[in-house]
Amino acid sequence: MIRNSKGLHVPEPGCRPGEEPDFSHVEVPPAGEVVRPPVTVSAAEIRDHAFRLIRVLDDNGMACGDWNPALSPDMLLKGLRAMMLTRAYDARMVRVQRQGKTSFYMKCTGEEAVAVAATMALRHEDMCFPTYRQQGILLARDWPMVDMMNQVYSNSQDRLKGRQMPVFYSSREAGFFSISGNLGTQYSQAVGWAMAAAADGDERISTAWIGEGATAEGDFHHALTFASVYRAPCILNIVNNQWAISSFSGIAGGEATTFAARGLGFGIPSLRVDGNDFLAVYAVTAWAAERARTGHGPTLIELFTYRAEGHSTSDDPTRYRPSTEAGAWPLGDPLERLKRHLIVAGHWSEEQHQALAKELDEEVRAAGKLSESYGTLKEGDRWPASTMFDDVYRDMPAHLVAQRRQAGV
Amino acid sequence: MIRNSKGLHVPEPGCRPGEEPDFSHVEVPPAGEVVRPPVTVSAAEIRDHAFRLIRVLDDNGMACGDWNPALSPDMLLKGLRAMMLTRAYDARMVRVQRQGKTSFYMKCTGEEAVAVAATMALRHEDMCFPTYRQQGILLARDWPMVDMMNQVYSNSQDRLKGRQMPVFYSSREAGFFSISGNLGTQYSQAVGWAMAAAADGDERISTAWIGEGATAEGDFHHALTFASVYRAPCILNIVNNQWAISSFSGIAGGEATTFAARGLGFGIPSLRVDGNDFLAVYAVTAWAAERARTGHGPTLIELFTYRAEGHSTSDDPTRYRPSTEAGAWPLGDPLERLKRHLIVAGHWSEEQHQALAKELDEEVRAAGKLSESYGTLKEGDRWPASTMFDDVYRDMPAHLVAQRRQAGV
Amino acid sequence: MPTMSMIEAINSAMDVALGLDPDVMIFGQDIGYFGGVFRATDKLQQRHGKQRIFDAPISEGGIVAAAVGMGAYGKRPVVEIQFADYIYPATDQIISEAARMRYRTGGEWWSPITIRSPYGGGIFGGQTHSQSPEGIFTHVAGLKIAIPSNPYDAKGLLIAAIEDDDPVLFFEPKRLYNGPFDGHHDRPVRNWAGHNDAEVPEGHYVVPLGKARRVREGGEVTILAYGTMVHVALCAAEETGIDAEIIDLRTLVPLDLDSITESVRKTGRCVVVHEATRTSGFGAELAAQVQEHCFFALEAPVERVTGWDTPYPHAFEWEYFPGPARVGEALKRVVNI
Amino acid sequence: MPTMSMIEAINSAMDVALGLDPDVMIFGQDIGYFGGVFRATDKLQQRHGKQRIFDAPISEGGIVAAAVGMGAYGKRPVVEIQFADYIYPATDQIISEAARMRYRTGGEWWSPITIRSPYGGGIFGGQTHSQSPEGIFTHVAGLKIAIPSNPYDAKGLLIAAIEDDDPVLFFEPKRLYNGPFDGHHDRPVRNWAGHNDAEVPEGHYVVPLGKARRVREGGEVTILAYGTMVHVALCAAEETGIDAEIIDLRTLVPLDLDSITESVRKTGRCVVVHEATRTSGFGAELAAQVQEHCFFALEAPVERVTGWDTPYPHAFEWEYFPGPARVGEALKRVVNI
Ligand SMILES: Cc1ncc(C[n+]2csc(CCOP(=O)(O)OP(=O)(O)O)c2C)c(N)n1
Ligand SMILES: Cc1ncc(C[n+]2csc(CCOP(=O)(O)OP(=O)(O)O)c2C)c(N)n1
Ligand SMILES: [Mg+2]
Ligand SMILES: [Mg+2]
Repeated sequence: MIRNSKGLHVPEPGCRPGEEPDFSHVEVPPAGEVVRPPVTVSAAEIRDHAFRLIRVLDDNGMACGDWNPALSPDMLLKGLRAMMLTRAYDARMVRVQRQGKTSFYMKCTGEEAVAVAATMALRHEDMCFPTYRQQGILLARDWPMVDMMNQVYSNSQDRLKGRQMPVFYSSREAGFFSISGNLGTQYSQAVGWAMAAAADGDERISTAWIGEGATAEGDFHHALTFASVYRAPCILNIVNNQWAISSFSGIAGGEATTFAARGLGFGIPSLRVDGNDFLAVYAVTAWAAERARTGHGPTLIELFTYRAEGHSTSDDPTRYRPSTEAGAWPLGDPLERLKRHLIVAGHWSEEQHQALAKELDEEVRAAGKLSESYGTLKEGDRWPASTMFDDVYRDMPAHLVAQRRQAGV
Repeated sequence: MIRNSKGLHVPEPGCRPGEEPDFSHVEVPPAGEVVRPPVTVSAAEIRDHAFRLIRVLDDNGMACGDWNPALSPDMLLKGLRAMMLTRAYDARMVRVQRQGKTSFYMKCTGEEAVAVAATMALRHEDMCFPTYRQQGILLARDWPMVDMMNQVYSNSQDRLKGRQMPVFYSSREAGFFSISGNLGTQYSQAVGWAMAAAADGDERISTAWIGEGATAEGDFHHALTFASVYRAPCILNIVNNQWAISSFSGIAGGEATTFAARGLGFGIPSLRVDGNDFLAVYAVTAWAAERARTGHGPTLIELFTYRAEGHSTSDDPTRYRPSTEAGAWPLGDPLERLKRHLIVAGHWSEEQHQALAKELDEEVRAAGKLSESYGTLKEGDRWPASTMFDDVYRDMPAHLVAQRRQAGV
Repeated sequence: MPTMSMIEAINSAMDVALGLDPDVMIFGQDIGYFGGVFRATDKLQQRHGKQRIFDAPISEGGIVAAAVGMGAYGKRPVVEIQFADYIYPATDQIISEAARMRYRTGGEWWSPITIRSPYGGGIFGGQTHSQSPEGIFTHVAGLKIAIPSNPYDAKGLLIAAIEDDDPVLFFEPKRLYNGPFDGHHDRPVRNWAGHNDAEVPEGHYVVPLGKARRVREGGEVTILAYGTMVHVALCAAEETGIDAEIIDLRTLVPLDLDSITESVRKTGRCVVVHEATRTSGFGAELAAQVQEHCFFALEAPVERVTGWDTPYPHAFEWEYFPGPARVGEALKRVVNI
Repeated sequence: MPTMSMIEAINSAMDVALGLDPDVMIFGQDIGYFGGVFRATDKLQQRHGKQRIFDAPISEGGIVAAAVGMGAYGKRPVVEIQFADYIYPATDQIISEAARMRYRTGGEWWSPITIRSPYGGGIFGGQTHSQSPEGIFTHVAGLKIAIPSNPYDAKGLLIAAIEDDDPVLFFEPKRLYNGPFDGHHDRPVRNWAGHNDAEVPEGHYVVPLGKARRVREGGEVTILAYGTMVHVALCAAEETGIDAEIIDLRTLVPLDLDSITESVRKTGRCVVVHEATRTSGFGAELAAQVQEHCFFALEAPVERVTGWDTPYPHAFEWEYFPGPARVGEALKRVVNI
């Protein structure tokens, strides 16, 4: 029993630098244990799901239970490839950032399934409202990597015209909504998008992602409220990677309950899923998408995962957590787990895997070279400076014309 | 099963003007049915309470079940008196507003127990963060009615110096925090107050009230998040009177679930209570106060009640709901129910009740006359106009000195 | 031509927009069945259906966010913030999102949304039903701000705002909803009947954003005003007998600088009037620009007549409100330099 | 006396405040164990305990609300908004609550809170890590706004802000945290060592709110600046050889009008410099006041050199930033009129 009458309770993570990593509080239930209800289920009937953990892949790489989406080897390989590509892409972009070719970068290492598996369970025309850590969506939708790099470099081919910080991609064609620097804002916008789709009788749905840290913003609450009131056809993902820069998930309110539980208060069916399990993420997304598309409204999904690297290139995680923590994380690595599943199922081999890795590295290197030929933040071509006055409004008003003239650009 | 793939779902109340009032969706469980757990209970153990309805007084005026607070006749009479006084006060203030003596007024008719019973279950030094519909707190704490009237009149004795709209009281002495025109802001402030108290090892707790409509604001979410993270010693009340001006509670997200359920997502024990049952409101508040005071953190309480009159003097409820709705409301009137209980228990009689009503009317009339002698909004004394430049800052800066001079006041 | 009050003109603008463009969607607190606390959307839900005009939760941030999302989908949302004083919870979605969407996406997405909100004092609304926050939003690149002073402009500007592909904040001077108001609060209330600018076409027309209107010609001094203050300025000019030229800005961003400088170069004097608090109000920008562009024509400093730098005090509404007496004094000071 | 960088001076101010006043409580995102993303609170939790300085959820609105509540309790909270660009979710609590608490309660309650936030560009932060939103808050009666330009002032002003019984927004020019910066981004980075204003006493002292500082004496033109722009202005004066008098405002509200008017009356010319977007930035208020108070002394219009009216573009940081070249041109224009 905790008494705080003699003090303010301030949550602390289990361990700090210099200490042994401690995940003893993390329960890892066996795969296949949680039942898959029909998509017509009411929120009240599956309240418990918010406190369970949906897992399909077990420790031996076997797919278990009724959430198993029974994907074709092709689909599995496509997923593996997209996750590997994401990781290879991240690796290169951090390297070029360290070389000073751009200002900033953010990896999603260890969380690749969260974006890739979900995207594959959606239709291409469904709309995504991501955060900065779902670059996997673009890669899973076969969006040209070189276009992403152009954005990171703010170069002459950057479709965002050099205006956004690296990784704040936007692609209307890929159904990937403009990433905002302001945490949480996309979540309630995604619900608005879904409301519009519903009003039009449009079959498309929207999907949003938010970090567990950012769930503390008001926008998160607005999103759940509007989604619940208007039964908006959307999927609301919470990526619980347990860290928000230096703050562990307890500071976001994860000590007393799960993040999936946030949905219970709104009568929104809420699932908690092993975010490093490609099959499980695919399965819950497909379930939620079917619900939304058939008029049963929103679903909230907590993806339990772990941010295996630093928050961004600006930060050094060893200042606030043991450097060995990532290794101790019990839910493993999404790439390794899917790879193993494919091998166990006889669709894949270590050799093929090595060959693919090499091929992807090559692909990334080639894209990188091409993109750099369009310029980097520090060198080479970029948009003409005069364009910085464009797009503030659809038509440039007189005062901006005057300012552009004054700028002499 | 509802399909919204062919349209946007927009909640509608069961009936509109001209139709028969319909409360068939309201379940009225028998009194005494819900168990009273120990205050050390964890949120997880009582999730179900968020969907029940704690009731003590049954239809015959008997107090039932283990939530019965077994109050002394003195306490019950004090409560009855405070509720009656609140109603008499409201009646007069609406009358004087209609006479043009002030600009605006808001009644709490039918919801008196929400404020009065809760206040009586708190200690006098506990801090209240109310909305505009808990005038009962001040009256239950024996705060001079004439002081409240002075505020409503913005007269020369108004401690708020004529600056606030009517009913936006504030009283540090009475532990009644300044009411804000901006809905919801007090909720998260109350949690901050409780955090400060906890940090000081102070035994005092804070209590906040919010309307079900205003729970949609981000502040509500911030309050629950901070209360959960820091286990703040506070009581978070949601007054679900089913209406927010013209919008029924479905527009606030009350269609799919209860408002008490909002707390589940934060691991905060959440109770739902018959808000027109003085004994039940007292009991749950006392339970939550003990929890908070003994270091077990926050409690969320939904008080299920009904706004029996218009939103304020600016509004005509017959434009959006049947005028007979109030009469059909199944949970009755808090005054009548407590009165009946007292009579049934042999502590009270119809004659005594009439006499008290008369006495209170007299008291209100006398206070009204005294207050009016200090001025009303339209006539008589008020603060000197020069004081409108005071209190913007602790010390008046030069630019305000200059503006006051320019104003010639 | 029919005569409309300002509230009727605003209602008519939305009615027309809903009728012409199936992508227009309207939502806000109490605006559906009930028709809005000021009746701006009266009967529109009954006429255009619940799917296109409906009540929203009490969540200004959520309302604007939903509008941004709908805008991204391809809708043209019009939302109401019940009082301008309650716009602050939506600040982040307005400033960080709606205003910057087109820019940050290189023109790939934008926010064709209109945010309507009653603003200003004069109805004993105290400090939370009287504010004029327009100045804050004029600082934000990417937003347009329109403020009508009469029924004709209200309808034409609101249709222009709805049809505009950029986010527009449309502040409605609530004191003008039912009649013109010159600041003489102690005189009988007037309604719009018989007022020139209350003749409002039934159908579609626009008053373009970015064009001011000279509402009074004069040679001695230029008064820059918008919303309620246009009427106050007119009254002050009449009462002082000063030959003031009055420009109703109608749009603060983009600003019709040409109309302003042309007038000030002619009169050599300028008084700026607004109800918002003084420091860093839009009057500061106007004064700064007038002296930047007309310095050598100016014979007196640009004066500002504004609300005081205090919250709007309930009982001292009329001491706070910059009425015709204060404007008149400023005019006299300025022309006598 | 020890030499401190600005970030160390800010850390020291909080250290001193925590040490002297048990009611000081500090919270914000990542400011506890980690010591803040800019290290402003480095080691303070270790020194003063988790109950007094701790991490907060990512909820700027909740952070300020909690501070308001703690202030009502009797605490003296100091909160960090990780970047000024992220202050908007807290707008309502700042404007409607903290700023108005004393007024609306007739002095019964107030908000003795300090809101610290890194602001301004120059670190390739793009449009959401570079903003200068101070102008918006100068429009709000009840708030004070302080912005230091050097380590000495940073510590003294921050202690003054914490000890002040009114809510103070304390914007920290992040580009100055580790060294002075004159806008020549292509020259080697400097640190504070050896700078006069980097000599900072270890203990308690205050730089009073509301007092500007003349950082350069001159006779030809007055430059009004604050934060990073003080260094840019100094550089522009040196490079152009123009005999400029430079006033570091230090506090925008309350404003030290006397220092401003005294200088402008002497020089007859004035240039205002800030990094924020131009329209309705605080420069507008300064220009408006200067022409109001010094009209007959002015020989040229007050010029404003500011960020453009666009979001802060990542790749065009240096085209956006009002560097010494642009300030220098304005100086030349103004003195040649
Ligand atoms: C409104 C706002 N506040 C603060 C920040 C600064 N910030 C950027 S990322 C971050 C942590 C986010 O953590 P989480 O939501 O868990 O996402 P993750 O980084 O783990 O993917 C913070 C505090 C911001 N970008 N926006
Ligand atoms: C931020 C904000 N938005 C809107 C309003 C306008 N408003 C005042 S009361 C009200 C309805 C509140 O309903 P509820 O919270 O249920 O409280 P009740 O009136 O039923 O007690 C609204 C929309 C406001 N005061 N503040
Ligand atoms: Mg995270
Ligand atoms: Mg209500």
